[in-house]
Parts: sequence; C-alpha cells; structure tokens
Amino acid sequence: MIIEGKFNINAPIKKLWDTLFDVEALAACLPGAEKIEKLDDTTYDVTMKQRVGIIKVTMSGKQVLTKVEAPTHLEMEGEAVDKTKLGHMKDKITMDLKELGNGEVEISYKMDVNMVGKLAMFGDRVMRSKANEVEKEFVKNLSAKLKAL
Amino acid sequence: MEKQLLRLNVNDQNYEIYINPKTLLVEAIRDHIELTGTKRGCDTVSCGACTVVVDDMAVKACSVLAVQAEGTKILTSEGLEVNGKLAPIQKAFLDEGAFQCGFCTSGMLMSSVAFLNETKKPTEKEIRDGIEGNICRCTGYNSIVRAIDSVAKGKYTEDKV
Amino acid sequence: MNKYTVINPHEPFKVINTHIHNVDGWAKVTGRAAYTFDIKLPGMLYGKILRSPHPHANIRGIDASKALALDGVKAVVTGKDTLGIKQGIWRRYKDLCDEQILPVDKVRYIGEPVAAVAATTEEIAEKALDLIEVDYEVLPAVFEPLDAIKKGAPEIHEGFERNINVTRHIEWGEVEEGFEEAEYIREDWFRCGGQAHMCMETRCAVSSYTPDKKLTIYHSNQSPYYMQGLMAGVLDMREGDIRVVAPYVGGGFGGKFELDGAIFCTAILSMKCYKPVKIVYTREEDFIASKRRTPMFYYTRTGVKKDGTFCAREAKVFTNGGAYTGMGATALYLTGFFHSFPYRWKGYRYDGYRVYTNTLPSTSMRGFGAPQAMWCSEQQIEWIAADLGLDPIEMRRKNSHQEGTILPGQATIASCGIDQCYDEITKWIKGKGKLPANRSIGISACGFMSGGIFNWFDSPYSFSSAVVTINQDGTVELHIGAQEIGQGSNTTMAIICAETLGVKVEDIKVHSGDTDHCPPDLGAWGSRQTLMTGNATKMASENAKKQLLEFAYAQSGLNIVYDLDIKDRWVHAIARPERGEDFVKLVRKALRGKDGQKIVGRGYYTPHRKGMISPAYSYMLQGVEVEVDEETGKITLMDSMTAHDCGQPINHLGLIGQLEGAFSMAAGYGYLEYMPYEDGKLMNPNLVDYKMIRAPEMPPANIAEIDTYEPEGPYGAKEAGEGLTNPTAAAIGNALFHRFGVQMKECPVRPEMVVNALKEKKEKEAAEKK
Amino acid sequence: MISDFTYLKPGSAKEALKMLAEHQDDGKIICGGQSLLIIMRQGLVTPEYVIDIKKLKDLNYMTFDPKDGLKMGATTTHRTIEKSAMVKEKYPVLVEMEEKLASIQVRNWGTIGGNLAHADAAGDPAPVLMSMGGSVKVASASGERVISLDDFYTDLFETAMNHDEMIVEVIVPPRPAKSATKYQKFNLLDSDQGIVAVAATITLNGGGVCKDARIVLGNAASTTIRAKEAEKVLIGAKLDDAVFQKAGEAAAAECQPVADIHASEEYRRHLISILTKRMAKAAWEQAKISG
Repeated sequence: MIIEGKFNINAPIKKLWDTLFDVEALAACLPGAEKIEKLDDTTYDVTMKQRVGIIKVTMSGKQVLTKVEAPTHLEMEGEAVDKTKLGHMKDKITMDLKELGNGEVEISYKMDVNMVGKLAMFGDRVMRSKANEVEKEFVKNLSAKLKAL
Repeated sequence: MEKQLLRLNVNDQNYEIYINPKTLLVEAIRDHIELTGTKRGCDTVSCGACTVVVDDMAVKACSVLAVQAEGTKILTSEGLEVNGKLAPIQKAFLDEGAFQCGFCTSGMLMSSVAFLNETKKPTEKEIRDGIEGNICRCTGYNSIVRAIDSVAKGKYTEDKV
Repeated sequence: MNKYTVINPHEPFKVINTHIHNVDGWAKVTGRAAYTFDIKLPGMLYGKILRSPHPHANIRGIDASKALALDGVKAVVTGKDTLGIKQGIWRRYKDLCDEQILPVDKVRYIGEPVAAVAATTEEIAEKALDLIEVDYEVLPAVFEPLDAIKKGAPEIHEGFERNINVTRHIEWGEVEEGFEEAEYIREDWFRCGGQAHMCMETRCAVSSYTPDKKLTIYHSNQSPYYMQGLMAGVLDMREGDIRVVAPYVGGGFGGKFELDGAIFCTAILSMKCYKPVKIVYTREEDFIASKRRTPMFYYTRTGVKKDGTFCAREAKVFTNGGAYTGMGATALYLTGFFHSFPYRWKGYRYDGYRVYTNTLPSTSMRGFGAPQAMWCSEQQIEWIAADLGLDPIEMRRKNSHQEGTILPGQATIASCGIDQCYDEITKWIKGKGKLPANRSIGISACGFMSGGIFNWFDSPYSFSSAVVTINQDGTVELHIGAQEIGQGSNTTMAIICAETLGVKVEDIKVHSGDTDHCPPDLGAWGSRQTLMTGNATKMASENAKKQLLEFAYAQSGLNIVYDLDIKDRWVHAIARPERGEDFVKLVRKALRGKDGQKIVGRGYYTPHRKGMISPAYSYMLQGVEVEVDEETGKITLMDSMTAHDCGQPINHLGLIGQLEGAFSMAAGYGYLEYMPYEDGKLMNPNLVDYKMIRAPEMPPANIAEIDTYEPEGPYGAKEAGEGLTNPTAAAIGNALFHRFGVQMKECPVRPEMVVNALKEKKEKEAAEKK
Repeated sequence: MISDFTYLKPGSAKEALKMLAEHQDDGKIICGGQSLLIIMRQGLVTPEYVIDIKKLKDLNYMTFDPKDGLKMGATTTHRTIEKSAMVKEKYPVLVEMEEKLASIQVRNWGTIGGNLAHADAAGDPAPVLMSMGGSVKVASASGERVISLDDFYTDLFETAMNHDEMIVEVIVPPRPAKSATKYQKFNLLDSDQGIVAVAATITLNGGGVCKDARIVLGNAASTTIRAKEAEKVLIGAKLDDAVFQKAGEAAAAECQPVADIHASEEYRRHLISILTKRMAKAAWEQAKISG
C-alpha cells in the first residue's frame, strides 16, 4: 500500500532539516511516538503508539536511513512488530524537501507500507485515515516547534 | 481467569458449567455441554454454521458471550427431534436433499425453524432473506428453499404433535 | 422455483433414479453426524501452527525454548523434527514431490507452516506460538507467473529454470493445415482468477500415535487411501501401520486430497508426545494456507471457416502454480484438454506452463482446470459467431462431439447427448420471449470427465474396489474406499448395490472412510466415484448375487433354461416372477449350505483401453439470464437453465443437489469469488471480504436431464456435478457481451470492471466517430 | 483468541455508568456484541472489563410522539425496529434499512446503540439517521447530553463520546411535511455492508421547490459524512434529473473514499455520484406524494 502526501512548513530549509534529525524534537512532534532512539549513524529504534477508535496498536522496530542528501532528500526503510502480535509491518519511506521561495518549504513523502497479520484486515482504511490525521498533527506540532526555536 | 458458574437451558435441559466469562455461546454448547451438532465455520460472524435459537430468535452463537445467554431458552439441532420423531423441517430437508456435506445443516435448520415460527406464509424471496446469514457451499440453497417452502405450505402438518 | 424435466427417460428401475433419501441424512439433520472437527479423544492435546509472515525466506534458526517453558505446552516441532522428506501426490515423478509440510530450511509463501505446538488447551497453544522465535533471512520474492519466468527472477525451487515447474503439451490432428484452411482466425488473451474451495469444515485432523508404533488419524479428506500412502511416505512407516479415518467430511471440492498442515503436524506432534493431538484451521488459515483453484493466463487462437466450421485451435497457458506442485500438474493437463471441448477440430495444440511463484500453492478444484478453459474458449467462440454473423448455438452444434468422436491419442467418445442439450436450451431461450432492456442471456457449452485415468500416485491397487457381505438376516454390508464428502457417494453406492442385489436401500449399510476396514480406492476427485466405485460396487453386488442365485438354482430344481433374478427382496424365475422365495430365507439356507460362511462378493475397477484421460465424458449446455445495472455495473443472476447429459442418473436427489451446487460455485467463480494478492499476501482471507453466493443471490437452477447410456458406466451412468462448475463464468461473460458488446477477458467479472469496460467502449466509439 | 476480561453485569443504566466511570479506558460496554466480539476475537480490542448492558430493561424502549419524534433506547434490537408497525408508518426508510442490515441472526441480537457507537463508516443506521437529523443521547455518571449525529463521528471507529460515556438513547425528529428519506447501499451480496451507501432526505416547500436536503454518505470517508456541497446543489432548486445529476457529481467530488480490494477510490466516487442521484430523486418522488 502506498500513502503519499505533502505539506508546507514555514521555516528555513536547513533549520527544518536539522529539526527532523533531532531525535528529541522529532519525537515531540510526531503524534504517537513513544520512543525514537538513535542506535548508530543510520539506525533508529522507534516505538509508535496509535489508536484507531477502540483498537490500540503499538508498533516497535528499527528504521534504517538508506539515503541521505541534506537538506532535500531522505530515504529510509524499516520493520516493526506490534506489541500484542497483531501483526508486523515493513515500510519504505521517501521524503523530499523543496524550498518554495517565500520562506516556505514543501515536504512531500511517499510511504510504501506492507502489513501482515490481523492488522491487515483493516489495512488500507485504517492506515490511510490515520496517516492523514498524523500528518495534520505533525505539521501543527512541527510548525510550533520551529517557531519556538 | 477465575471461572464462573453459568446455568444454561439447552433443549429443555438445565446445565451448570464453569466457564471463563470470555467463553462464546458456541464454545459453551460444543465444548462444555458437548452438543457438537452446532458448528463453527468462521471467525467473523459470517457463515451461520453456529446458529442456534435463543428465546425463539435465530442467533449466531459465535457472536454472543455464553454469559449473555443465561436465563434464556436455547434450542440446538439436537433438540429438534423428540423421542425419535423428526421435526417437519428435518423431514423436509431429507425429502428435498437440502444438505450435502451437512456441516452447515444444523445452523441452517435452526435459521429455518426460527424463520418458520415467525413467518407464516413466506414468499420465496422472504425465505431466501431468512437464510441469508447462513452459508452453504454445497447445495446452492435452492433445495433448502424448497424444503422450507414445503413446510410453510403445510406438507408436514399432520406430523405436528 | 426450479423446473426439472427429463428427456428420454429409460426403463424404470426399482431403486435407481428414484426418490431415495440420503443414507447419511438422519445423522446430518439431527446434529448427530460427527466430523473430524467434533472429535475429542481422551487426553487429547490441541495444536496450533506457526506460519511464515514472509513470502520467501530462509529459516536460519528457530528458538522454541520460551514456548516450551510455558505451562501447558507439551511439544514444539519444526522441520528439524521431521525426516525432511519432500512429498507430493505425483509420487511417480520425484521432482514434482517438492513440498515439506514443515519446511526444514526455507519458506516459499505467506502462511506456510514453520513450527507447530501441542498444548493442553488451544489458547495455550496459541500463546506459545508468540513465544517461538524464528530467525528469517528474507529473500526476494515473485508473485506473478509472467514475472517469475523472466530471467533473473528469484529462484523458488532449486533446479527449476525460470521457475517453470511443469510443462504439458497436447497435440492432435493437423494444426497448421487447419489454420491454413481457416477463413477467419481470432486470437485473444484471457486471465482467470483463483478460487478458494471454502469447505465449511476447515482443514482439521486428530492424530494419535501409540507405543505400539501405530498411528491413527482422523482427518477431513477426500481420499483416506491417499492420506495413508502419503503419510507412510513422509513418516517412513508402513501403510498398514497407519489408519486413516475420514468420518463425515464437511466438503472437499478438490481441496482435501493432499497432505495439509493439520494432518502432518498433528502426526508429528503426536509421535513426539504419544498423546492424541488435534489441529483445526481457523477460517483465515484455511484461506491463506490450504490451496486454491489455479489462476491462469490464457492465449487462445482459433481458426474457422466462414460457415462456422471449426478448423484448428492452439492455446498457450501460463498458470500461477504458487509455491508447490500439489495437484496442479494435473490441472495443467486437463485445462488444455478441456479447452478443446466439446468440439471437433482438424488440429488442436496446447502448451501449458505451470510456474512457481511465492504465493499459496494452486491445485485441483471442482472442474480441475476446465472452468478456466471454458471461460476463455466459450467466450471466444461466442465472439467468433458474432464476428461472422452466425447463430452461436447452431455454430456450436455443427462442430460438437458426437457418439464415436475420436480425439486422437486421447479419447473416444462413447456416449454424447449434447445435440439434445442444444434443443433444450434453444427451447428455454425461445420461451423467455422478449427480455426487459436490462437483461440478456449468455450460453456456454462444455464437457467433463468421469474419473481420471491417472496413476501418478503409483498405486498398485485397483482404482476402485468394493466388498459386499450378506448377513444372515438379509442385511448387506457394503465396504467401499470411496469417500463421501457430501456429494452423496454413499447413497449412490447403496442404490447401485440395492438395485443389483434386488434388495432395498435400507438393507444396505455402507462402510467408507476408514483404511482399516475399507478396500483401497483413489477417493473422491475428478468425478470418478460414480463410474469407478460404481462399477466396483456393481461387480461386487453381482458377484454376491451370483453366489446366492447359484445356490437358489441348485435347490429350486428349475429347468436349466430358466433364469433367476432378485427384485425387491424376492428371488424368482424371470419368466415366472410369481415363483420364488423370500430373499432372507434364501440367504439363511445359503449360509447353512456354505458351512456357515457369509456370502462375500468382491468387485474392482481399473479403466483399460479408454484412452489416457477418462473412461467417459458427460456433456452440458447452460444458459444464464443476467441483469446488469448499467450505471453501477452490478450483476444479478435472474434465471438459468442447464441441459445435462449425465448418462443414466442413479441418485436422483443427489444429482439435483450436485447440479445446483456446482452452478452456485461456478457462478461465484464468474462474478464474485475474487482472490487479490498484494506482495504475496491474500487480501481477503475471511468470509466478510471473500464473497460467495448466498440464498438471495442464487437464481433458479432449471435442469433438463438428458438421459443417455454410457456403456462404460454402471447402469449407463457417468459424471454429474463437477462439470457444471465449468460453463457458468463464460455464460455470464457472454450475457454481458450480448447486452453491451463488451468482451470481458478477466474473471471474476466484478462490477467495477463492467463500468470500466463500458466507459472504454464509449470512449472508443467517440474516438471512432471523430 | 479473546483476551481475559472481568465480566460485569449491571442491573440498571445508572449502575452501568458507574462501572464505566470507574474503568473508563479499560472498560468496554458490550450490548449485542455483533461487531465488538469480532474485533475482540481478532485480538484488536482487549478490554479489562466488559460491561454488559444487553439485558437492561431501562434502555430497551421505543416511543413516538408527533412533537418529539422517535426515541429508541440504546438496547433496542435491529429486529425490533424492523418489525415495528409504528416505525414502518412513521419512518418507513428505517424499516427498509434494517431489512438490509446483515442477516436476521445479527439483527435479532444486535442493537441500535451498539451499532452507532461502533462507528464503522460502513454501518447502515448512521447515514439514515443522520440524514433525518437524528441525534444520540449519551450519558455518563455525571450527566447526560444530546449530540447531533452530524457531530457524533470524528474518525474511523471514533466518536465524540468520552471514555466514561455511552449511548443511552437514539432520537429521530418528527418527519416534516412534504419530506422523505431514501437509503441505498451498493454491495455485492444482499447481506453485505455497503461498498458505499447514500441516504437522502428531501423536504419540499409548497411550490415543489427543495426546501431542505440532507445527503449522507456511508463508507465514503473514514466516517459517515454529510455531502454538504451536494445539499447546496439541491436546496432551493426546482428539482429535476439535471439537478440530481449535479448533486451526484458534487457528492462524488467532496467525499474522501479510500481504495480497498472491493473498489478503487475512483469507482467509489462514481458509485457515490450514481447513488446520490438516485436516492435524491427517489426521496423527491416520495416527498411529493407524502403529507
């Protein structure tokens, strides 16, 4: 399943890029992020908790940066397992930052997510609806964070 | 989890069983009371193989906690026949060949019984809607519809006690 | 509801083709029938299977120590606990025995068993699965046959170049000459989906291994003898030390005559802990880890003359074989064979390629490759008739098989009633008059086999055998190895036995589904039992009857020119039916006369000199009336008529049930039952998202029974109930073609595809106008 | 496998709310359980306390009066609604909707409150009730409030209820004069949920002009949604096929369906447009002849 989207952030591209790589800042902005821990230069230990109505999912696993072209392009892939064995997922994420000129940066992302297990039953609907919500929240938090910096 | 005492009335017989409250009615009937005529065919309340009649209503026993059925009267396929005498719907199933592998049959019979009690002169469409919650992979349903129809039309009335 | 008509009925029999209740009926309508699903043995443990989440991966290691430490867990087994023997039902061909049910080092599809647990409760077993740690090395995977044959595609099985698992070539007559003679040639590509068997009883087994080194297995299957043989092979045991019991079986449809995870894992677990172990698949497991109908890509090219005479046809097929061979090799052959049916060709050529992919293995399913073949063939024929402005029924009729048609090297058609099928369908269509604007009719013809002349299993036994024993009170024990899976074979055999012996059906006790007590038989597949086990049953019954009549003759003092017979339990001279005696009295006398030995009749059947496919072929033509909502594309079946030549019907109720049931499954294949995969993962492994016909969707299934006489079959009988899975998808496609002029090349035809096809057609027409 | 829970069986709604207040996020109300038990069996929901309100008599009622309309206690079963002569007379669309909701077995045991609280975007009652301007009364130990269904659904499986609240009553206002509601879902099998669904209420003024319209879409977004652009097309218009067509197109443009194996996003939009057109027209035709 491929989820794509883009959003704009009002900030200098360099600052934005650095914030995205600041583990603590990122964790604070990303809704549901329980833990983001840098294990080495390219590997992160991530735990995300999401809730879809009465369904609670806690995915934890590793994300590996596979391509980093500061400050415009980023690729990573990872794998995560649900805490209660509802399923596991694999993902490949590409993110591009583009300066729009008016002080705004457009962030576009593409996630290729593959889920196995019970979660796959709800699959698309849940993920897409959730991605949308997470994105909105993330933009809000990130913007606030950048302003505060 | 501590088990709790549950009293169930199945086919006019009272049973006392000790169960974990998460036990489904179909599990209580099959695993605890050991009436295995009632089957399970899915995990999504789709197939109807577990249909039993609870207080005159057809219900999928996989969609009900056993504890929720306390105080009700439950009828399963084993309760249709009385002292070796088949109920009209059972005779009709035999006459029309309304079963093949037989795995859906208990559930299908229970849906039919509840439907016939509720709907006196059903149309063919009503009969079909009446069993739409039950999957049969073998028969293509038409023989089952004929069987229900023949009971509704009174073919077996003389058999009724 | 349904109309049922009989064309050219034969002389009345006493039992055959009368209204006989199913002999298992009492048990089934009272909830008494116990299935493997219901079996509970003393001390029984419950098993669960850990399945691969990856479509393709090496197993580097499995750590089950945490699972074993869990209270209530009695055993964990992995591939390492097995002999690692690769098995398959094509035992004659070692390279096609490619499946370890618990693989030792590599998994090839999502859902493949990796380990199994036995515990005191199902819940504990399930919890234990979560505690097993498997170290996988994930490998690149490939899911579509046309990708898997590409150079550089991931190698799924070692030594199979381009992942080609099996190839099959069929050719007869003069193909090139035929195409040269042709005045019109049409070629099309088609795509056919998979289909789940969706037996109401999911795969399940109970195995019990005892210290005397004997193994008893209760298993929901279509051929206890195959299971016994296959299990002996993988466990390196003697067949005779394994008893396979198939009690009441909740459906098979071609999906239950190979080893499955339930039978294999329960056996291995039981051998480890000397306790009975039961495994029941969940519905999801049944979807993702049993097997399925083979998805196919079909290319077909057909040459005809302008007057509609068929000249030549060639076809190429690539099938999505999934991870293992299973029965897929046979499906690959049969789809090619039946793609020629039911027509005469000057030349016919077929090349089939079965391709391994990292998906659920494909295998036999009711119709055995023929539904796919007919989906392509019968639509293309309809389009050819339209291209040439010919009547599609008449064009079919003039090219159809007849009695005596020879398919060189393959078959000789001994009985064929298809001509009358055309009459009946024509009558039905005419009787409909003018249809409402939103409805149309499509037709499709086909033929099918009555059992396969295949012995890839390499059995030294007869294909079928039967033993008839007469007790002193006149009751009869009929022992057969044929398997009752709901199709009514026990009833059919009881009918044949009763008719032949001259007694009543209630006199017959049928014993089947137990390798300890029943003679070997290849089981319930390929529509073989009525003809093959029917012949064995008839022979055994005749043999027993002959022994009785010889005795009766000796004691009657009749003139040697008189013949004796038994009807309705009355033993009598044929010429003077009033002279005779009661069957039971005769049996008692015979027992005394034979020093107390029971009368035992034996029968067997193995086809000889019947070509290489089947001893006999049935024929049918089907018409389906379809309503389509033009705006949404929703398809509704309104009515149907099937004219069916099945030789002499034996089991009247069973026949109707089989025809109606096959039709519902066939219709599902045509427009509902869809198995979408994403990255090797089945996207709808549950009955919410996998759509099957239910009662409101089922249209009337009218039947015209065309009675013919098949010389090879018992009392002239041949196949019924599997072949009818073949025509419906194409008939639905043809109805859409007649209504809208759209050519649907992929099945199942889902409403979105109809809407898209109509949109495309409109755009094309608009472009042409410009 | 369902995970272990403590089963609580309150004797009254009040007692149930007390239990809910106590357990909040760890507690889950079960009524008919026709949807809940499925996801519990999948292990997707693992409440520690299950509070069973199925048998609560004080939540099992149906009343109608011309001023306040229809009030249904939360534990009223689908089958009760389907079989009610009063509902058939006053709100025939509710009966039509119920007859198509799953199967008899599910309707026999499943309840209206449970269905609405489950917040499945493909559920049948929500679009119909929302299109009729319905609302739900939700209660907690500390009080009650009425939430319009327009505001009730916030996301997939999510509602505006707090963890200590449950639905106690479903309220349907009286049907205005010259008004009718129609509902249809598009599905492959009669007993299925809709791939998409549309409910339309059309109210006419004396001159036959559309005075009010409420178009509600099922399974066309992560929750049941109003098609407000489509409504705008209809309100104030002299209705005819061209207007219905336009309304359909508006609804298709404004909805946010996602693709799944049953239908692409594009096809879902197409279906929304067709069904909106059809239901608006059907409601209009009935409104014309209704009192």
